[in-house]
Amino acid sequence: MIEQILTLAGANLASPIVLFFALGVAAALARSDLTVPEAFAKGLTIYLMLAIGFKGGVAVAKNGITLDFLTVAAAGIVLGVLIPAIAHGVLTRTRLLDPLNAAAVAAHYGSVSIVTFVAGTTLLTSLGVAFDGYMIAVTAIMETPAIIVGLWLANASLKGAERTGFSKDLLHEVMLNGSVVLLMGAFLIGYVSGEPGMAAIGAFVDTPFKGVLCLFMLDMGLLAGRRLVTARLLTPGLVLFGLVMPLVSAVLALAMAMALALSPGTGTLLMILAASASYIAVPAAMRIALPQANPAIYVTLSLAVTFPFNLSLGLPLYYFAASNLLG
Amino acid sequence: MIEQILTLAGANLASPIVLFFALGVAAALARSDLTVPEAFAKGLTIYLMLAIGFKGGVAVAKNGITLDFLTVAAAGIVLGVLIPAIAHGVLTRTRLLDPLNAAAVAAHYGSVSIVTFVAGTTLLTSLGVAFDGYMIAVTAIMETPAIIVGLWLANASLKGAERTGFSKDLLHEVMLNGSVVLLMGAFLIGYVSGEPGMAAIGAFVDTPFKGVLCLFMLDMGLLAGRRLVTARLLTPGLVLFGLVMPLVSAVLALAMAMALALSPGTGTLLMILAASASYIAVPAAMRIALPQANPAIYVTLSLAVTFPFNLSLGLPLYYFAASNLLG
Amino acid sequence: MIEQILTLAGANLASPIVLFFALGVAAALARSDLTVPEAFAKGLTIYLMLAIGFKGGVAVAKNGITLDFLTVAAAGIVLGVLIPAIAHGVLTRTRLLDPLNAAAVAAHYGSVSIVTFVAGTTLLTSLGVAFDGYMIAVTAIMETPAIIVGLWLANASLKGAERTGFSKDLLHEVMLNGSVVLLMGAFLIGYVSGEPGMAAIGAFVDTPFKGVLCLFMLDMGLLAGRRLVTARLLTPGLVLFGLVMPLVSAVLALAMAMALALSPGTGTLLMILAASASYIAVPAAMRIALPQANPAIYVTLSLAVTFPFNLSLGLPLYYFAASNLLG
Amino acid sequence: MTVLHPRKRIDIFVEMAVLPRVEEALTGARVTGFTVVPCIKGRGWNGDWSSDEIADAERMVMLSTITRAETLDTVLESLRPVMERWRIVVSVADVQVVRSDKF
Amino acid sequence: MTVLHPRKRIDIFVEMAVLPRVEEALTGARVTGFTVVPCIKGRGWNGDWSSDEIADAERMVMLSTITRAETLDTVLESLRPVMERWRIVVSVADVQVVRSDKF
Amino acid sequence: MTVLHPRKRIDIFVEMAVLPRVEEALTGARVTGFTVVPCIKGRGWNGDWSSDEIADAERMVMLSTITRAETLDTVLESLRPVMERWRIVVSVADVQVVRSDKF
Ligand SMILES: Nc1ncnc2c1ncn2[C@@H]1O[C@H](COP(=O)(O)O)[C@@H](O)[C@H]1O
Ligand SMILES: Nc1ncnc2c1ncn2[C@@H]1O[C@H](COP(=O)(O)O)[C@@H](O)[C@H]1O
Ligand SMILES: Nc1ncnc2c1ncn2[C@@H]1O[C@H](COP(=O)(O)O)[C@@H](O)[C@H]1O
Ligand code: NA
Ligand code: NA
Ligand code: NA
Repeated sequence: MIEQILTLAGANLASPIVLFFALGVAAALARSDLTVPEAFAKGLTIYLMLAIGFKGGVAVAKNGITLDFLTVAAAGIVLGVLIPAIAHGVLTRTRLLDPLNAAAVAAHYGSVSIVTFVAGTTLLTSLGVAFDGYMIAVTAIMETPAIIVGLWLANASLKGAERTGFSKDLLHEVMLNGSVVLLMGAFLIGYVSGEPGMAAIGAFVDTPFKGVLCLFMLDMGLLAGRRLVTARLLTPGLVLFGLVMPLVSAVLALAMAMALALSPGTGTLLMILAASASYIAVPAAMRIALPQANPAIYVTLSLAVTFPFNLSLGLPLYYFAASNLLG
Repeated sequence: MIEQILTLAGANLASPIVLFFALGVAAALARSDLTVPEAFAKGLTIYLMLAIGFKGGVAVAKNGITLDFLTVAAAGIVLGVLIPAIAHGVLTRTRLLDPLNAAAVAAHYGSVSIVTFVAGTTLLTSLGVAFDGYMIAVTAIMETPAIIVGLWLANASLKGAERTGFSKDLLHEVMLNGSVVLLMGAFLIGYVSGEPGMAAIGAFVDTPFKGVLCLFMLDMGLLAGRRLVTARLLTPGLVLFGLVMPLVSAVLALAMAMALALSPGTGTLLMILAASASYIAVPAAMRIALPQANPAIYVTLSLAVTFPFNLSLGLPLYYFAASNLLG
Repeated sequence: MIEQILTLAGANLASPIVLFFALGVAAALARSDLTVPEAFAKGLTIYLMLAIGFKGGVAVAKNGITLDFLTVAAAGIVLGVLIPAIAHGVLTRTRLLDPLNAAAVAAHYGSVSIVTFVAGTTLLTSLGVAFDGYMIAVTAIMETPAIIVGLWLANASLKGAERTGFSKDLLHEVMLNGSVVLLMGAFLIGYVSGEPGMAAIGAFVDTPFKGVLCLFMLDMGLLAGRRLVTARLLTPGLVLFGLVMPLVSAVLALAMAMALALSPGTGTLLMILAASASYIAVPAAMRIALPQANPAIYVTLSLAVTFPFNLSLGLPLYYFAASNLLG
Repeated sequence: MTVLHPRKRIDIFVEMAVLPRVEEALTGARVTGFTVVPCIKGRGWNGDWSSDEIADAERMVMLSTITRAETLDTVLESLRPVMERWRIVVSVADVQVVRSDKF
Repeated sequence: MTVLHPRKRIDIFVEMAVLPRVEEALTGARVTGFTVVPCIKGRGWNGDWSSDEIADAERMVMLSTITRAETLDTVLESLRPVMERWRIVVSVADVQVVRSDKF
Repeated sequence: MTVLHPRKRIDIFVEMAVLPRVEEALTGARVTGFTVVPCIKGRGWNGDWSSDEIADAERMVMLSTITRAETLDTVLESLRPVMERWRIVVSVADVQVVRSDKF
């Protein structure tokens, strides 16, 4: 078993995706001036979301929409509520953070990281493990509930005037977040287009996908590395939280996956979603709705601690657990 | 026949290209913050023009340059003169616009939309309909005459001092417009490189083309949608003009195609060029040469009314007409 | 023999890569407003370096690291010291430039142009000529020594206070230059990933490579052409230097290649590296360390004179010489 | 000689995400126009930020508006709620303009 | 103490497409230098514009030039034809510079 | 009425590659914050430059910092070594700010 897990981890660590991320981190730590232009990197994100959404939709079109989708989506929402509550409790009880910053961090861990999800699907594909296409829709669905929960937790510790009103504007911004719209939209388009659609644009959304992800990972590594260089506010306790919290979330998700009798592939992805922490959608929402909380804490924790952990060790671990306990 | 046209329209509307455009429009109307970075979108345009130009050149190299090319190019120029004259007449007679804005709008409809043309070739290819590679050169040729006609019409309604001098500078800017140069240049390179060139870079200019077009259409949809949100100046009469004018132009082009006995594919493309309205080259020229005219009218009409109409309903309609009356 | 060389040159000149460069130059000379957005072009550079580095690493993984690599790397470093010394001597003796600008120009010619190298590998591949994958590592290694030599030459002609201190900061910036890090990093990743890595991302790093290079060459042409338009400081003597110096460097490299008994392909690449002049890494270093030298001289010479010469005539010439005298 | 007219130029550094609130405040205060310039990095009490970030959170922009001295106080008053809640740097300078009717 | 010298800073918001005309006017008026900054959006009498647009029509840039008070009037005079025809916002501010020989 | 406090705004045009030296100088002079804006082209004694270039050599950025009058001289003194060696344009303007404690 140990052998099995080491083989898995080794294969994952030697994949170009992880290696390009490591290159980026190394370059940033060495203070090289290597940078990926921001507009180009954002273009790549859009490509990745469009492609993963479309492919998920095509996959669902093939198998038909099953009841599973609804139950897993519901499980995802439950995770999106439970995880921030747990994270907030841990962070405040241990006095690692004040209630406000704890609430902001909690929202990040309750939401999801699309790139981690994408890396997970790539790992599963390379292992030849099947998973359900609807998981990309679950990803989109899981982006927002934790934001609401996080703001609610924050309000509980704020006086009247400082509270975030759940204004229509704010809810609008959170729900119609660009990544949610693109993932869901591309998913629907993939579903409507089906196999003929795949035949038409598969050479774009599928063939170069892994390579584009490598290029993107280089940028992720650069960003994570630069955050590490300037991470004055990360106490050892917080770093520990950033490494343990994903495991806690993954175990929760595994329990749900077992209860729902999900396949190993789909179960792995639910664990990944639970374990991953947002660093795009949630920070943006927090800057607007909870400006008192400090992005130097929540972005750094999410991008420079939890993301690298999940990418390198988390993914194979989650798959190992899922493949032994599910299916 | 109705059935045939409905099948065609249905197939077109369900294509990923149209669906991603619709996604963009929907996201913009819902005021989502989804955006495609401008530098990335411009990079995609350059890719699309380089690829379509190159492919057209390679196609012509295979068949040799025929006299047809010259006659169709001449027909294109005639359309580029006739259409603005008609559009200007309609807009001023109906008092939909003052003569100046009418002239600016007329120039847009006399010129062409390269993306509409590209979407047209994609539709034809997916239907297995052949067309002549030289049409991409015709596209480049048709970009500019209407600008000159439009400025000439505007001058007719301006007093001495306000008139646009057809300075060398201005003609230079209009004729050596980036898109004209790139389309013609890539066409010539494709012509010179021929099949060996295609073997060398076909995997770049051909394989991912449709997918890149989808990503670009998402951006087009976002831009069109945002224009719709702020379209204070679009009266119902102007919207009607934006829907009917392409039909008038297409009928003109169809008549010419019949007179020249063009193939259904090539005829469809001539109709598309006639029916489409510019929103890149012509607005830039108008801002310089006719700053009194209002871009909130001419860009919005062209991008947010006529482009979506052509893309969704126009293309299949034009092909339907051409396939029944030509060849 | 003349025939052979003409066929080679003809084939090279008719390749899409050279033609798109020519299109860019022509557009710039005609003062067209065609531009490739800077962020997009920089993204393409990153793609090209990542891809060429990775492919080199995979190639080396297949053949194993040989002693050859070390000897060729050493030869490269020797060239990186010799060439600037020669260039500086020529420029100052002929009084073409003052010692300071001569030193700056010398550093550029001693360093390398990655895009010229990439164009060289593309030419060799299209001719079916094999070369060693480690040459990409040699490219990275040859980027920096000439910078140090150039600054040393400059210091020799500066008074105490004006001299560039070889501060730790400066050496750091020079050695951990983004392109060096990316080339070496991608090379190592390719080496570690080997054939399975290539199977995973070959569709990204290999298939569209030549096409992306064409698009990039269009931009290179635009930049070179724009430099030519404003090149007030390029005297005929300097232009001659920009055409002859690469030949001198190439002959030096050929002699080394003969001494080391390199294969024709690998020898050609060493000649190309010697003959090419930097226009990315070295200008940046000079602006920091030698701000008194004039970029209007050294960038223009390197980008608008030597680069086009190497691309069009140099590459086939070097290969012709190498194929006749090596292997 | 070109006659010049005194006006106020207000420069506002503000987070991209908060820009809509600032625009609303300015429109409410009846400024006739403004222009927004991107920023690439910055430093302040809350540490450093950079536009390289993958999220636009923390990214700042600079909004400039030229307005009449009479409007200045209304503008500053309507900006007050924004200034109380979000990161924002407001400065006012005296400038002169050519066309008095435009501002 | 560093001695400072009074100069004028002219900031010009102008459409990208019209920028060459402005540069020509400045060069004609013998300013010694200028720098151009991109803009991402704006609002004015003619409504809103945004750099997201696929065409560069309407996109504005901001040109800044620091010049001597003596040159100011020449600059404004040579800008007049541009100001009469195109969208452009010109403002002048008093600044101080360190190197008096540079401007 | 909003009370305004006088401050100095220093605008520095400097090559991107040299920016770290300027930031160091400012931090040494204890300014509390600054923001950097990109530039797309420029002209000066040394000719033209443009951000289209493939290398970032010669590309300039504009750094703005709002600071107290007392700090001004320290800032200019610590910028002196940079000004002696690299292309840089420094100008100082009088501005007014709302929050006196922020700068
Ligand atoms: N004195 C200043 N001058 C110019 N920009 C500033 C100044 N202080 C703050 N900023 C900008 O405002 C951002 C947020 O400021 P702060 O909240 O103090 O961290 C900084 O990152 C800078 O971009
Ligand atoms: N008062 C102002 N302050 C700053 N920028 C302005 C102002 N008025 C106009 N602008 C800019 O100039 C553009 C054109 O102005 P207008 O012609 O008034 O629509 C606007 O979209 C803004 O970018
Ligand atoms: N008077 C000026 N006003 C604004 N920017 C300037 C001025 N002089 C120089 N610059 C900027 O500084 C750069 C270098 O100036 P120079 O060293 O004089 O060539 C120029 O390319 C401009 O971007
Ligand atoms: Na999560
Ligand atoms: Na048309
Ligand atoms: Na060299």
